[in-house]
Amino acid sequence: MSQSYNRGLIEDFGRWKEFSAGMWAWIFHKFTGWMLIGYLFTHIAVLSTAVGAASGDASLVASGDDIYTTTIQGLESLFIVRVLEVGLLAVAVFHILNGLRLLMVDLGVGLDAQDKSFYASLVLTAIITVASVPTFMDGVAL
Amino acid sequence: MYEHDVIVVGAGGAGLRAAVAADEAGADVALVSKLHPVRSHTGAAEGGINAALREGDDWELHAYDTMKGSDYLADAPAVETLTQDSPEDTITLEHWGMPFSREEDGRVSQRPFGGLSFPRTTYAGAETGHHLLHVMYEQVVKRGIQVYDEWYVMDLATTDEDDPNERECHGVVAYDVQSGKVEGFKANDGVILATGGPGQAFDHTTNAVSCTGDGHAMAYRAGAPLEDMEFIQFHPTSLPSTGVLISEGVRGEGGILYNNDGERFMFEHGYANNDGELASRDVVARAELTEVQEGRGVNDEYVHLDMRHLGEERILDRLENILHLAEDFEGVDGLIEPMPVKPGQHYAMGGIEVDENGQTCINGLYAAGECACVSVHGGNRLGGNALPELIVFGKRAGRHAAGDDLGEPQIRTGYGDDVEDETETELPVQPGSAGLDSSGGVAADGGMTADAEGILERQVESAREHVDYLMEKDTGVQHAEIRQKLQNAMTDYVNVFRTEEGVKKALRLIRECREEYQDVYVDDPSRTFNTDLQQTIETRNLIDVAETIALGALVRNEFRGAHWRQENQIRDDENWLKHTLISWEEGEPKIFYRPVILEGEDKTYEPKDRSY
Amino acid sequence: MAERYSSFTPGGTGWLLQRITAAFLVVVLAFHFFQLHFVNHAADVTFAGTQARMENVGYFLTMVLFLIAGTFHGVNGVYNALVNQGLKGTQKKVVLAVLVIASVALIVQGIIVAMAMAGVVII
Amino acid sequence: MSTQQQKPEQPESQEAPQDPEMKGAESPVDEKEKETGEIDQRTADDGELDGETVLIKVFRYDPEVADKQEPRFDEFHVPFEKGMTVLDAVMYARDHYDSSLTFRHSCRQAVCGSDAFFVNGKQRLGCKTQMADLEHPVRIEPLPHQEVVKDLVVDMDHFYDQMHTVEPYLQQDDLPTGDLEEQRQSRENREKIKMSTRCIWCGACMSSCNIAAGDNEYLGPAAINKAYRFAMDDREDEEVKEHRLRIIEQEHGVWRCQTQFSCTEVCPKDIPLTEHIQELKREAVKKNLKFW
Ligand SMILES: Cc1cc2nc3c(=O)[nH]c(=O)nc-3n(C[C@H](O)[C@H](O)[C@H](O)COP(=O)(O)OP(=O)(O)OC[C@H]3O[C@@H](n4cnc5c(N)ncnc54)[C@H](O)[C@@H]3O)c2cc1C
Ligand code: HEM
Ligand code: SF4
Ligand code: F3S
Ligand code: FES
Repeated sequence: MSQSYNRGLIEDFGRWKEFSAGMWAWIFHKFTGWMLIGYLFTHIAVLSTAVGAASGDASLVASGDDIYTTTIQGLESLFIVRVLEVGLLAVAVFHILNGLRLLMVDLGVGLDAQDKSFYASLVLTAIITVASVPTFMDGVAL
Repeated sequence: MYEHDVIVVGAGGAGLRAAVAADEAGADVALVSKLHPVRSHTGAAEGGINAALREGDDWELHAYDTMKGSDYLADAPAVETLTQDSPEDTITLEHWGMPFSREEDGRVSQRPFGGLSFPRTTYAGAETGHHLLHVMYEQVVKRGIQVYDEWYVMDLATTDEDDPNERECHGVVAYDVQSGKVEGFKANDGVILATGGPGQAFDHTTNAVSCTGDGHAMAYRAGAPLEDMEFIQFHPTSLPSTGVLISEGVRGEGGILYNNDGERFMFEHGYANNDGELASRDVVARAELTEVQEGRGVNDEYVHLDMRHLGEERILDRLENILHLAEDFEGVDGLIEPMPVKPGQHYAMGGIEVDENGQTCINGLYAAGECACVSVHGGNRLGGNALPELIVFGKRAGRHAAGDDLGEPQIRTGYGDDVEDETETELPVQPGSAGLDSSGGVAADGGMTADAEGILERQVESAREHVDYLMEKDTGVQHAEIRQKLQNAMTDYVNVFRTEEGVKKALRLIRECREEYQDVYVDDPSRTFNTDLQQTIETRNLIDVAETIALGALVRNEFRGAHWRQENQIRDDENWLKHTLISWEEGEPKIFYRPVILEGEDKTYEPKDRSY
Repeated sequence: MAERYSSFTPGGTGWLLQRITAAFLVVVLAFHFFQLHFVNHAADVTFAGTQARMENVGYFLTMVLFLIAGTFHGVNGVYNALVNQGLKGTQKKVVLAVLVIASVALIVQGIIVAMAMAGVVII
Repeated sequence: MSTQQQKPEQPESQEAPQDPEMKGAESPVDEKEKETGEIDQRTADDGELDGETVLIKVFRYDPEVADKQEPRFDEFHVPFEKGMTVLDAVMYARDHYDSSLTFRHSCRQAVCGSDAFFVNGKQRLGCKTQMADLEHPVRIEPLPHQEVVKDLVVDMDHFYDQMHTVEPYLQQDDLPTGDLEEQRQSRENREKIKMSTRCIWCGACMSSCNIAAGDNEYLGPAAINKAYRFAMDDREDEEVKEHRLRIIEQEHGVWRCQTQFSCTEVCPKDIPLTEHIQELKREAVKKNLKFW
C-alpha cells in the first residue's frame, strides 16, 4: 500500500461548476464577509481624518473646508468611488440577506427551502442594488 | 502472526454476536472479515426476528411452526434451542439500543409472518437487519474488540489426522486486502466461521456479491461435512438486473403476474387455480420459470408484476418503497409500467454441519449463521427465522469457544456410527479433485503432529505460494469467465426446477469449471487492493460449494420444502427423512446421511402435511 | 475517546456571539446605510453634519457598539474561516494574536475618531 | 399437485409490506434534482440509449503499477441495458475489459454503503444511480477528500475513526431486570431518531463537506448524526446526553459546520443531516446557557 494519492484541495475549486446552492451561499457569504471587514478597516482609516478636523481650525469646519469634509467630498466626487460604493452595498445586502437566511437555518426554520432562500437572497440583492443606483450615482460626473 | 483466544471469521450478524459473547466470557477475541463489519449482508434483511415474547405465545408454538415449516427436516433439539433462546437474545438487542418499532405502550412491536401461528416477528421498520448489524457492531466498538477488516481469510490451519473427528483447528490464514500480505492468525481456543450464504453460486440472487460461501468451502476442505446443501430458497419476485427483492406485499395487495402474451398465467396456465399469485413461493417461482422456458417470458428472461391497477393512491399509501426500489435499481416506474421480476436465489438452508453449540466435528472449529447448518430450517426456512439463528447460535458458538460450559449437545456431527452411506446414485462425472492441488484442505504433514504454530506456519507458507503462483502466472483464463459459467449452470439446472438430467448436466459443467480453473490467472499485477485476486480465490470456493449443492440435489430424489425433483414429486418420508451430508475426503466428496431428530425435549414432532 | 477533541475553547460561545452580533448588525447596518446614503447623501457629508449627529449620546453609543459588534463579528468570522481551513498549532495562536491586536487597534482608533466627531477632544 | 401443495400463505412478509415505515418518505433529493433540471428526463433518454453503448471515464491510480502511478482516466464503452446502474457499468467494465479495475461493492441494494463514488461531480452510491439519469459520458472518480488507495477505493479509516469518536453505542446500565422486560420507548421518540438510524456509513456526506476537507479533525456530518441518534434517544439518561453534547460541542464538533447542506444533498439515505447538526448546536447552546 505504502503511498496513497491525495488529490488535495485545488481540484475542488476546479469543480466550481458542480457546486450546489448551499456551497455557493457559503462561498459568497465568506467573500462578502471578508470584504466587509476589509472595508470596516478602511472606513475607520478614512474617518480618522475627523481627528484632524476636530483638532484643526474651527473656521475651516464652519466653512466646510476641514480635512474631513474635503477628504470625504473629494472621494465622493470620484466616479470610481461611487461604483465601489454600489459594490459595497451589493456585498452588504447579500451578506445581510444571506446572514438572515443562516440565522433562520440555525433556528431550524425553513431547512427544506435552503436553496430557494439562497436564490431569493441573490435576486433581492440584485434588485436592491439596481434600485439604489440612481441615489448612489446622484450628482457625480464621469 | 497474530494470536488471539478466539478468531471469528466474518462480521455479519452471526460473527459479531459470537465475538461479543466470547468477549463477555472473558476470551481475547478478534474478528477477521473481508468486509468492514457494517458492510455485511445481514444489513439487507428487512422483515424481522421471530421471538415468542408475548402473552399467548410461547417457544413451543414457535418450535412447532418451525418444524412444520422445515417440512420435518429440522432437528428438534436445534429448533427448541432456537425458540427457547430467541426471546431473551432479542431483548438483549433491545437493551443494546436496537431501534425496534414500538407499540403505543412503548414495548417492541411484533407482526405476523408467513407460516407463523402467532404474530411474533419483532421488527425495526423495514430494515431490521440493518439495525441488528449496526447495533451489534456498536457493541463491538464499545468493548474494544479487535477487528481486522478487509482481511480475506483463505484457509483454516487444521491438523491432518485421517479421521476428521480427530482433527484440530488452530487458526486461519488471511491476506490483507489493502496491502496484499498473507498472515497467520493463531486461535488458542477456537475458530468460528460466520461467513454467510453462498448465493453467488447462482447467476441471479438476492445475496450480496460477497456471499461466496468461503466458510463453507474452507470447512469442507478441512473435513467438516456440509449438510443439506440442496435446500436453497428461491424468491419469486426479484428484479432481473440486480436481484433486489420486491416484497411479497405487492402480490398481497393484489399485484398481478403477466407473461409476455399478457396472460395472467398463474390462472390461465393452471399453476394455482385457487390462489393465483398468492400461492406459496416455490409454486410461483416454478410457474414463472416454466413460462420463460416455454417461450412466454418477457425478453426470454422474466415476467411482469403489475400493480398499476391498484391506483396511484393505494400504491403510494401501501407500497411506496416498492416504487423506489423499482426506480432506483431497475429504472422502472411502477406507476406507469409493470415491473420485471424473476425468481432469485435467496437463502441457503444447508451449511456446515454443527451441533447446538456451534461446533463442527473438528475440534476448535465452529460455524454460525447462514454458513452453518444446526438444522433449524430443514427443507425450508420461515421468514424471520434467520436473524434469530444468527444471534442465538452466534452467541452459543462464541461462549462455547471461549470455554463456557453449555452442556452436552444432542446433535452429533461428522462421520460416525449413526450415519448411512450413500449407495446407489450414479454420478455423471468424477467430482472434486481437479484444480485443487495447490493450497487448501488440511496441513498435509504425513500425520506428524506438529505444534499449533508449526501447522499454522505451514499453511501460511502454502497460501503465500498459492498467491504468488496466481499472481505470477500471466496467461490463462480469468475467473470472471469461469464464475459466469458456473453461475449459469446452477441457474439453468439446479434452480427451482430440478431434474435428474439437468442436475447431471450441471455437474458436468461444474467439472468443466474445475478444469478451466486449473488454468486460472490473475491479471492485475498489483498487491494493493487486488480484488481480482480475491475474486479468483472466491470463485474456487464457489465451485466447491456449487458442486455440493448439485450433488445433494442429485441424490435427494423427492420433493421436500424448497427442493423439487421432477422424478419424484412427493415428500418421501419413508426414504428421505434424513439429512444429506457431503464431506471432502482426499480430494473427493463423500456422501452420507444422518437421520433427522424429531424428538424434542418432551415431545416428538410427527411429520404432517405442510399445509396452511 | 472524546479526549482527542477536548480543547480549551468549547466553541459554542463564539458561535452564539457571532449570531447575536449578526442579529444586532442587521438592524444597525441597515440604519447606517439608510442614514448615510438615503437620508443624507454621502457626497454631502460634512464634518459639521457628522458632529451634529454624533453629539447625540444615543447615536454615539449606537455607533460605538456598532463598531465593536462589527469588529468582533468580522474578525471572529475571519478567524473561524481560517480554522475551518485547518489552521492549527502555533500558526493558529499567532493568527489569533494578530487578529486580536488588529481588532483592539481598530476599536480604539474608532472610538478616538468617534470622540473627535462628537467634539470630545482628548488629545 | 402433490401433498406439498400449500394453501396461500399470508403474504410472507419477510420483506414485508404492512408496516407504514416501509414506505420510505418521498426522497427530497430526487425532488430537488427534478426541479433544478440537473437530471435529464429519463423517459426521453431511455429510448436514445437502448441498445447502445455508454461511455464511462473511470479514474485509475495504483501506487505499485508503473503506468498507473500518475493518475489517469480510462474510458470504457459499456453496452447499455435498461435499468443499468453506475455500479453495473463499472462491474461490466471490470469483468469484460480490465479485471484490475478496483472498487468496493457488495450488496447492490444501497444497504452496505461500500460504493459511494464521485459520479459526474457528485457523491453518489454506484448501485443506486441509474446510468440513464446521468449526463454522458459519465465520469466516475473515487470520493474526494479521502486518500485514494487504488482506482475507486479510498481510505476509510479516518471516517471510521470519526464515527467511533462519538461513542456510538447506547449507554444505559440501569436496565429493566424483569424477565424479558424491554426498555420502553415512545413511538414519537422512535420516530424522532428514525432517520438518523438509517446511516449506512458510506462516507458520501463527509466527502462532500468542504469543512471536513479543510479541517481533518472535524467530526463530520455522519459522526454528528450518529451522536444525534443517541443524544435524542430517550432510553439514555440526561447525564449521558450531557456527556454526548460535550463531545459534539468540542472545537471540532458541531460549530465547525457552516450549513453548506451538501452533506444533506448527497446522503443516499435522505437523512436530514444539516437539520440534525443544527438541532444539536441549539441543544448545546441551551445546555451552556443553563450554567450561565
Ligand atoms: C434480501 C434479504 C432479506 C432477508 N430478510 C430476512 C428477514 O427478514 N428475516 C430473517 O430472519 N432473515 C432474512 N434474511 C436472511 C438473513 O439476513 C441472512 O441469512 C443472514 O443475515 C446471514 O448472516 P451471517 O452473519 O451468517 O452472514 P453475513 O451477514 O452475510 O456476513 C458474512 C460475513 O463474513 C465475512 N466473510 C465472508 N467470507 C469471508 C472470508 N473469506 N474471509 C473473511 N471474512 C469473510 C463477510 O465480510 C461478512 O462480514 C434475508 C436475506 C436477504 C438476502
Ligand atoms: C448586517 C448584518 C450581518 C449579518 C446578519 C451577518 C451575518 C453573519 C453570519 C450569520 C455569519 C456566520 C456565518 C457562519 O458562521 O456560517 C457571518 C459571518 C461573517 N460576517 Fe457577517 N453579518 C452581518 C454583518 C457583517 C459586517 C458588518 C461584517 C464586517 C465587518 C461582517 C463580516 C463577516 C465575516 C468576515 C464573516 C465570516 C465569513 C466567513 O465565514 O468566512 N458581517 N455574518
Ligand atoms: S449520513 Fe448519509 S451520506 Fe453520510 S455516511 Fe451516513 S448514509 Fe452516507
Ligand atoms: S456539508 Fe458540512 S458544513 Fe455542515 S451542513 Fe454538511 S456538515
Ligand atoms: S453495493 Fe452496497 S451500497 Fe451500493
